[in-house]
Amino acid sequence: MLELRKDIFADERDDNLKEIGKGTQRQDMLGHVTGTSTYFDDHKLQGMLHLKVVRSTHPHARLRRIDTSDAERSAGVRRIIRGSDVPRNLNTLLSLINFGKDDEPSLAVDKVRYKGEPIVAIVADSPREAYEAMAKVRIDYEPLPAVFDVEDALKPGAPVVNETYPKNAFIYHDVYDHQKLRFGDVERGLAAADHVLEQRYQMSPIEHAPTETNGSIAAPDTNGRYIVYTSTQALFFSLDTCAKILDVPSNTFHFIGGTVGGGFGGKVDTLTEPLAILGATLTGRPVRYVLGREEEMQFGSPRGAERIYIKDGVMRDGRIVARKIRALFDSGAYTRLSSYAAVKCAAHLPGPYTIPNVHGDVYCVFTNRTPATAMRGFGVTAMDFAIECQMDKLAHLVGMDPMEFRILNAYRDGDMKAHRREAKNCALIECVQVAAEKAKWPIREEFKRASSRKDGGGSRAAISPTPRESYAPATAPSQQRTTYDRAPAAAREPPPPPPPPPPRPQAPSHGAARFSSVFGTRRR
Amino acid sequence: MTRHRGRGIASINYPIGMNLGGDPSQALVHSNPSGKFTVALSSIDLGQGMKSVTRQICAETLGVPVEDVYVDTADSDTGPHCMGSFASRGTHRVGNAVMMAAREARGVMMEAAAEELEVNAADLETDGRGNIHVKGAPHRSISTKDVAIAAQFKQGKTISGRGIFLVPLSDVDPETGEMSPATCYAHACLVAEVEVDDETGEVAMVRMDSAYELGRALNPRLVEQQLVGGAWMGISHALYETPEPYYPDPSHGPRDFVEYLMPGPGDICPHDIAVLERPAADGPFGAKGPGEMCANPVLPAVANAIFNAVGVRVDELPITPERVLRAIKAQGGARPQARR
Amino acid sequence: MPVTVRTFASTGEAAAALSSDRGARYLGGGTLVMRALNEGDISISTIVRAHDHALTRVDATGSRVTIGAGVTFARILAERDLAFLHAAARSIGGPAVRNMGTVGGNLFASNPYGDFAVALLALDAVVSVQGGLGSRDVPIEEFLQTRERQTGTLALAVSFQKPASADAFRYRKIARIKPKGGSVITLAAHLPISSGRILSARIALGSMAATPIRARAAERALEGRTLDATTISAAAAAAVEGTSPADNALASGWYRREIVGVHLRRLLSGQE
Amino acid sequence: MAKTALQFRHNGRDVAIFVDGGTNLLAALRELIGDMTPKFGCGQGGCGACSVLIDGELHLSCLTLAETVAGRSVETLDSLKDGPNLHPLQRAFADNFAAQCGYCTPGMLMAAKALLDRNPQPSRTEVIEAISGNICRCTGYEPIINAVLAAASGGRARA
Repeated sequence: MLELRKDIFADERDDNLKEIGKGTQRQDMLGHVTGTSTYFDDHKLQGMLHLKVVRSTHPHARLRRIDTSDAERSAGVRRIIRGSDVPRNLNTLLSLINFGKDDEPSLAVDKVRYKGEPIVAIVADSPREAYEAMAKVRIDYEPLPAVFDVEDALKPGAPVVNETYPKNAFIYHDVYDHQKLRFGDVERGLAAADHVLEQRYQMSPIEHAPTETNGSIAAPDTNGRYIVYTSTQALFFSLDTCAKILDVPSNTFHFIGGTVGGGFGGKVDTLTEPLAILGATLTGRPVRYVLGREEEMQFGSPRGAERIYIKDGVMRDGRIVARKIRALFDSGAYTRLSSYAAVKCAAHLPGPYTIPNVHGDVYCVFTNRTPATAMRGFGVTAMDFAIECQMDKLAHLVGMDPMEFRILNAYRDGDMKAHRREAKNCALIECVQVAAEKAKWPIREEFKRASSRKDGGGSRAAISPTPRESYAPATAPSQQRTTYDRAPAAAREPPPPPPPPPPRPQAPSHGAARFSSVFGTRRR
Repeated sequence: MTRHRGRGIASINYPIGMNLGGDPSQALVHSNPSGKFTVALSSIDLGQGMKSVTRQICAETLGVPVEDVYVDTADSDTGPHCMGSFASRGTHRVGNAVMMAAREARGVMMEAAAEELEVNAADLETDGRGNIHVKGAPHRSISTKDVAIAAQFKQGKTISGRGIFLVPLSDVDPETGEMSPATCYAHACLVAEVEVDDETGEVAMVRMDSAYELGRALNPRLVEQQLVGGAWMGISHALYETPEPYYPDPSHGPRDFVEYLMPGPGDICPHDIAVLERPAADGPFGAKGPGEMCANPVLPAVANAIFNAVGVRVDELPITPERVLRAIKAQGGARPQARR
Repeated sequence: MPVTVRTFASTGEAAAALSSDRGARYLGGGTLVMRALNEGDISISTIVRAHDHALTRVDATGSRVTIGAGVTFARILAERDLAFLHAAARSIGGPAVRNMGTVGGNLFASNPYGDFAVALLALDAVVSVQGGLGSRDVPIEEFLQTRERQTGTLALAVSFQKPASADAFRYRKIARIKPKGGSVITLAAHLPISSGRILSARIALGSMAATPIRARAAERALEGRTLDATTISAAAAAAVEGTSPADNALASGWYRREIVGVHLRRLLSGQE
Repeated sequence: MAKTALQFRHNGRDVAIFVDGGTNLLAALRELIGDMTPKFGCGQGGCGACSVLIDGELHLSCLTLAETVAGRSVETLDSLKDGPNLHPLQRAFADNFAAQCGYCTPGMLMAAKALLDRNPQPSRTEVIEAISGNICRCTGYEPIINAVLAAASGGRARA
């Protein structure tokens, strides 16, 4: 049951609209209920071949030898694809926005870093023939010690998961093994608090489990182009990733998608398209590569696990005065998108509350498990779990009603957020009030009268003096601000001197500043 | 007495968009000669309702009925660039791009109509039913179909528009984390009521009450879909889901939908939802994005409700019967807290 | 190579085909064999089927019940004479799986599947099997413990004494997901009562070992006693004895050991 | 091994195809007959996206050996509509916004049809039981349950 509370914030809206605000039927509903909505796998092409992938049986191992000679002779096999067949067999998704280093092969060559990592692709006339050929691929593994716990992975002497990041942590700003958030003096805040509460939270990995598994069909088109039907939830992201990996101009591909059987973040990774296209290139035939359900569950990237430590200082009257958070994102064996989530998470601290001293360290850690990726609520869901469990404990600690405790600490218009942007357009207090009303949860009159539009700003707009840490970075990129958020001029520190130009990275076929049709060129 | 009821709450906010990567989306809108409009996107509809919500945005902006607009998604040859469907950016980013494109197309349409009606375009208005007429003189009117025919066959005008919404990339200060991660925030508060079996650790959902603030509910039925389905996913994350049941030990990963646990139709509970609308300055008609945040308050609200029911804190997800039972045993039995 | 499908008119021929071909598997409802094929199990090269009416016969009119191995769970749910088995049949899959899955197939379904076999174990069922050398009857306990070696044999039917009253047979599947979920623990109890006392109690447990097992200590605690609170407590306390539950995706062995007594107590005392 | 000839009724029409040994009905319907309404979701019998009616009974086409339907009648979602008119279940699913990504919808509708064909006035519990073999990841099931109940009551009420 959904009720629209038009009475709240009515003065900020014009509700005199014709189409907006109506519960109009979905454009795709007729297709859905008649089964005529067309998903990527609903394209029936003549002479279609089937691609299956031989996956690592070890979480961490050196590949001594890969023998595909028997598989090549197996009935119905059109082509065996090895890492050496992939034009640029090293990629990271966010290289398209110049974030992070290429660290993941399409097909493993010398080492596997998680159980299920693709090693050999087989293109055959039928799925059955592909399976038969898979059984004939012989791989000689030299098992290596594996690491599965994020804190173990950060310890000196831990097995190196991913040689691109030898300390098992993503490198931020070319300097740090984590993303920092520094706002005020958290140690002083904790020292002054009436109570200090430190807790540990652990979020599980989560599988997206869309009813349609990841997949794509690639087919040669006229004029040397390829048509690609895909389940991607980011069409140009996938297209450009394929252009990079296959080392061809992006207009080689005509990607068609758009009607997808659920994604929830699990269809951003471009898991199947590069190999499907490569298969079509090497055989001249349409090639279909669809993950099975067990493959999807175990080797399709999940939402990564997060381990979070929160240490809060709270006063007897319920005001939180300091919040210190250390979060470790389990990225699995490769970066994919976890590096980004960690930054987004840092910006989300300390949750929707105004706390004068906030300290955050967010790590993206490599372990020998299936690489993690985006999922609904990316970088935020686990942190919200931790923060809101912590809020309940703090309310209990100071003997306050948990609703009133949240209203007391909620951010209001004009407050300064820990990532140094002014809060505006806030509505947390009103949500708490309406939820209390709906649930018949009694809150006191003064909390019923609180408003996101009152009592913010002023001293709450200040950035408390923030001690600088001893470590000086080698480079510090200049700030680029948007028109949407502004930092108060007083809080701005003088810009650091321009950084020296970064060394030119090795790039076999593209320049260091590779042109991407999606994202253009930009300095890293 | 082995089953105890408890209530817990959580309140959250959620950032819209991904400014940290630069965040552009484009849209093209054009009319065919019968005055029907096509929106060309490369954006993806993975069930969230992208096609439907951008269709309403386009119709509202053009001033035509929603039936006169069709949204075509995700063809890289015809749809202009979009970053993709993630980060709750669809409604906000793509919606803005469509609005901009529709505004430009509307400008051409009004010019063409003005030429036909021999008035100034500024004196015209749309009636939202497929007609354009002179303000204050509804009888001086022309249908959008006739305008489109005139534009195409007589005036030589393209009734079309281009739209882009770009949030420039925000850099991040390495020392302080100063950044502009998003352009607006959605909000929510949720109350969960659970029943906990203190002999088995099983947790059953009893009901949920919630308030979500989304800027504007562009289509309340689509919003309801997101919030109801998203809260179900929140229950699922809170109590059931994991591809690594013994994390960080990677063994015993599920292989099928029997082993990968998600609540079935018999595990759901009544959910009463209120939607608040505090428009975002830069959102299309003030809208933010409801798609991702809806699950988030459920997880901690359920955990807090379990504490209220039996007095144990389970700080590890998912909150399996085993974890609840271990905590109850470690505590020496259930300790129900004050009823709320 | 595509799979070869061989269809026979009699179970004898089918059994011969099965025992002579290591790559042959018998196709019942398809929930095991077709799934294996879909997932790329290339050890299956031949599918064997039989159109023998004996396989789909249900004889439940007398005191001894015989159910053909090819009888589906939907069919059991349609048989009024088998009402005592309806809870067990309904606990298998969703409606489509119950329309397809068979009693015989369930005997071969490994954890977390195979709940119907737990009910049959509590009923002391006998499994009629046909191997290369002819047919014979195998007690279900022995059958389950040796089933890994039975893939070449064809199950024909199961038979057992019908419980004397509706109350004498109880079944419960503990699942995380409702109404269709995999087994955390499956319990079945057959409690024949004579002059107010339990005689020949049978308690069967699923998911408490590699295959369904009998809880013999719990059976002993019930034997010869009236079903009162003291007896139930004693049986519940003994439920875990002799079990060796494993960790899997649905629950850990620790958890199963902790709760098996709770659920047995609830089952025996008729609690929700 | 040669292909096997297979004849059956597909949505009221006789069809004849040649299948490889081991082909499942889902693949036969989609690849050989071109009926794309049943969907592949798992191939394991766990999601119900491929659900069809065989002689009026709900079956999982991915677990059905194609040649076992010889001479039988197979109905898919493609048969539900009567010309341009939606079936009451289709109408109720639309009215209740019971689909988001739409991928589970064909199987859900067939499961719901199997229920209503036998039990035109089901209780909520019976509806839940009837769709319990079908996974939906988007809707949280509530709108689907409401849709089936609405179709059962002739679309009169949102139960």
